Amino acid sequence: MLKEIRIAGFGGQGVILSAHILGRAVSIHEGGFATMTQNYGPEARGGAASAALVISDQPVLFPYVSNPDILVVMSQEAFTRYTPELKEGGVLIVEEDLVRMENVPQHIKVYSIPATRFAEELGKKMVLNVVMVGFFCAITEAVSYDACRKAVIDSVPEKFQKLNLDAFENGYGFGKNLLAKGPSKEEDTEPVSVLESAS
Amino acid sequence: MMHADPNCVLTGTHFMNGDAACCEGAIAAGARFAAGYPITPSTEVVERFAARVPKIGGIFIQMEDELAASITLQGMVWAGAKSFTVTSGPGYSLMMEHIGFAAMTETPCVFVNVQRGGPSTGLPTLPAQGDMMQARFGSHGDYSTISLVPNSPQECFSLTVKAFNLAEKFRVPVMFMMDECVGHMTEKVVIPDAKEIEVTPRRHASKPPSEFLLFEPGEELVPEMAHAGEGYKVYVTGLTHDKRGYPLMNPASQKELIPRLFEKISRAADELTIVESEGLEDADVVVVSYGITSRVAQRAIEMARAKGLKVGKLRLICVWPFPEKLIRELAPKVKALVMPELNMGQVVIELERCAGGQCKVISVPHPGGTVHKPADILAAIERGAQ
Amino acid sequence: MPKGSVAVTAERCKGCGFCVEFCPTHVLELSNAFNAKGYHPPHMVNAEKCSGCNLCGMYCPDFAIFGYRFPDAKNQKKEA
Amino acid sequence: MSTTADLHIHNPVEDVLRKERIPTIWCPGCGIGTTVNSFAAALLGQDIDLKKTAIVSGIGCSGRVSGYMALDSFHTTHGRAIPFATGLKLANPELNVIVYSGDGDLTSIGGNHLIHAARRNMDIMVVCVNNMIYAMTGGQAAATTPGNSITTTSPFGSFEPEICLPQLVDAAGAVFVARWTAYHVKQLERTMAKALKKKGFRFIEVLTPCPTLYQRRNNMGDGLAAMVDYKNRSKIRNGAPTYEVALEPGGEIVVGEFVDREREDYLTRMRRQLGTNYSELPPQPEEEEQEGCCSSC
Repeated sequence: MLKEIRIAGFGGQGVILSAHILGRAVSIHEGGFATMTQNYGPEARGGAASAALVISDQPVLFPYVSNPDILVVMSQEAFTRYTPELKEGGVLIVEEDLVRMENVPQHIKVYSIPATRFAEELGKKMVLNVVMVGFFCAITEAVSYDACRKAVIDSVPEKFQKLNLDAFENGYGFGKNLLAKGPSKEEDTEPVSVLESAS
Repeated sequence: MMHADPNCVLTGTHFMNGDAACCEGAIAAGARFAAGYPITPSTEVVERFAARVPKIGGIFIQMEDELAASITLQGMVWAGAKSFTVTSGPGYSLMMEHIGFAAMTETPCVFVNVQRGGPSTGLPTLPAQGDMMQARFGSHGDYSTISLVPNSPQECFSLTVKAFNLAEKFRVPVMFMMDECVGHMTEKVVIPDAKEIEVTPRRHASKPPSEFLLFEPGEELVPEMAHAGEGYKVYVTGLTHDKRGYPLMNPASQKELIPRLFEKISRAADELTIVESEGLEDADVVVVSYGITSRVAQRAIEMARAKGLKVGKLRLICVWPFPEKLIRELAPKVKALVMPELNMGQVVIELERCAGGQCKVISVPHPGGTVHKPADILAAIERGAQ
Repeated sequence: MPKGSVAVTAERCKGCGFCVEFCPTHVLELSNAFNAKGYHPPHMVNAEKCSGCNLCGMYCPDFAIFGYRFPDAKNQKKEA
Repeated sequence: MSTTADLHIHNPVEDVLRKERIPTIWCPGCGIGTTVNSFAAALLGQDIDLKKTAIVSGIGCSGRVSGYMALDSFHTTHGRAIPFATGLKLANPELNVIVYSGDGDLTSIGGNHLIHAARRNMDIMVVCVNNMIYAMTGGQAAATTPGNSITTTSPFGSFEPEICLPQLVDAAGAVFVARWTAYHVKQLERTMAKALKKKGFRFIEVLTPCPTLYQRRNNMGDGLAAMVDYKNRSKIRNGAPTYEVALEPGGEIVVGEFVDREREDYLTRMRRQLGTNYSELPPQPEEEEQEGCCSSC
């Protein structure tokens, strides 16, 4: 089973690291296969950043993602640029404070989280990417909780481990609650109610 | 045969990109010295090396340009070290003269080229395979070297080790032809136990200085090497030289030296036919590819097989020397050879030559910046099968 | 009695004249003889003035001449 | 006259020459060989392990010096002797590394390396034989060619100002900078001896005659005439500020030891900066076990 994932935002949000954590979770802690690539602009900070992750139970041949199954957007620019590429029936995960959603395609599922605000509440804005990883893990179930948690642990410096695990749990918990509250997310027909609450 | 130093090998399972894996491969192979100059998309290799080697007794020096880097590394080698440099596109062009110097002076070393789109500054952050002919023929004069092409971060590790080993075995500069996609791609990389990593030691002088000739062809036509500071009074020059290493510039000494530099490689053709193949026995069409393109080709092959076509795969891991014998044997048995490359058709020229008109040869060129669409390769396979 | 002398390897000489010009005691002159390459190597014309200082050797770009001091009488006896 | 064989003496310079390679390729009246005498005397007069001494050249007439010396000899590519020497030094700090090359090689095509090796204070000694012309390629204008000179590529007289090498390497950070001419054989020997013992980037410029390709076209006589000219025009000014030592055509040739200062060399500074991050591991036994993996990937 092959899944194509794109995570996009702006430089400095930890976009690449979040994809790294997910890829690591799949390929090392779950024994699957993951290939991560990234795009960069010439800017060191503030430019568009995007990582693509292909995960599978088979070796990944084609490294790039053009029509993702799952898209995570953490900036308006990323939303505008990549949402049209999302597969029909795909999952869109949104940083709700940073993205104002307009012209959302039909037949996709949308889940939003105020990841940056959660991160700020934890005391470090920079862990928003790990909040997002937790949320991603809960919503998509593309990666198991255990594998993801382990990957968070070995991707961050030891002194920031607790902070990052808190961030992960935060995002994960929010995601699980959202799934429990909302109507069934398995149907690939209408934009779900979460969208309305988000927009 | 020796083994890697367990104190320096990062044995374990990692999620790392090709550039990082290449660095780890170099360290596992025994490289403790490197000289480089920053250039996208190769710099991560030496950035990591700069962080890793001081703790294991090594030095990375960032030189003032690629001309300097590509000769500094050879000074390191003649002082007894294993050394390499890493570059991309424009930097590779600047290093050409010293690839020739390494070939002429039989300096074992590795040049890593993380290929990006060109010519000129081209596409710094996007992949291509446009330097393949340059890897073979880029320096002036006539020489023969070895080029390895990895298609995954895992191979960026294992083939870098092999690149160093071949460099020592044949005393040639080995070209390690990565590309931006492989270099920046992050995947699982398993680094084995140091005991499982074979490392070829230097062919060091076995005779005392009084009896030793620095360029006397030894076993397998490869001379033994003595280093500066060992009392051998070595004489190394880029001029055509005699067995002592002394300049001797006449047709006879040229004839004695240059053909040997070719022959030490060509006589090992079987050993250097390093390929990955599948389904060649009954194939109508064989897709010949290398590097990142081979992964896309694999997908196209699977699509073609699903349509009932008999398609074989031939992936060149060692592109230079070209596996001539293999192609000569294969060509009469198939309808077509299909070769996708991230260039406008470079290695396919050699493929065509070796196929010798025995079958169709279909080039699937691509200017780079991304990889082929599998459908484009599939279309070529279908054309070949007709 | 001169304190030293010079030795010339005539075949290396290219006849530049540095040794002649800069010999502090003007011991040398280029000879009329040719070496195999057609140069005139130096020879001593004032041998008694030679101090064996080897300045000629220091100047010679072709390692074709050098000066040396005679060992003194005592040392000569010892060697014998 | 006693024979030298009787006296068991020989030309001392031969102790450091590859005798079988003499005669040299240099023209009659060329000064490069003269500088080699000073260099040989300096080497032999010191407590220096010649087995641990490597000499590196680039391309050109002076680039052949490395190949005449019975040391570890490296005749590299045009302009790149300094980076090659850098590699030797880094991978084996025990080596005494000397770069011996020409002006065109070291200062034009290799000018960038000269600047940066001085800046790094790489522990190598550089002898720049300056004959003010590209000689081996047939007498083309160099960065060091005095203004108005006729060369094959400036047939109407050159109109580029010449570079002042001591000032350049001083500014770049060399710890020892000197200039002599081929006439100053003894002074050059002493300066070379001093430089051989010093740590850091040391630079010695030596002006030498090029009768065939420079002087002939400029009606300047033969090699000897140039040597006499050096003798007449030179003025020894040890410690002179290097901005005052530019060579003017026909003017005074300021010679001497201009710069002699202390500055941490590259490797010393590297070790200090790296502190405990640097360790020179002894060769490890192959049997040793290594556990686990690191998470720093």
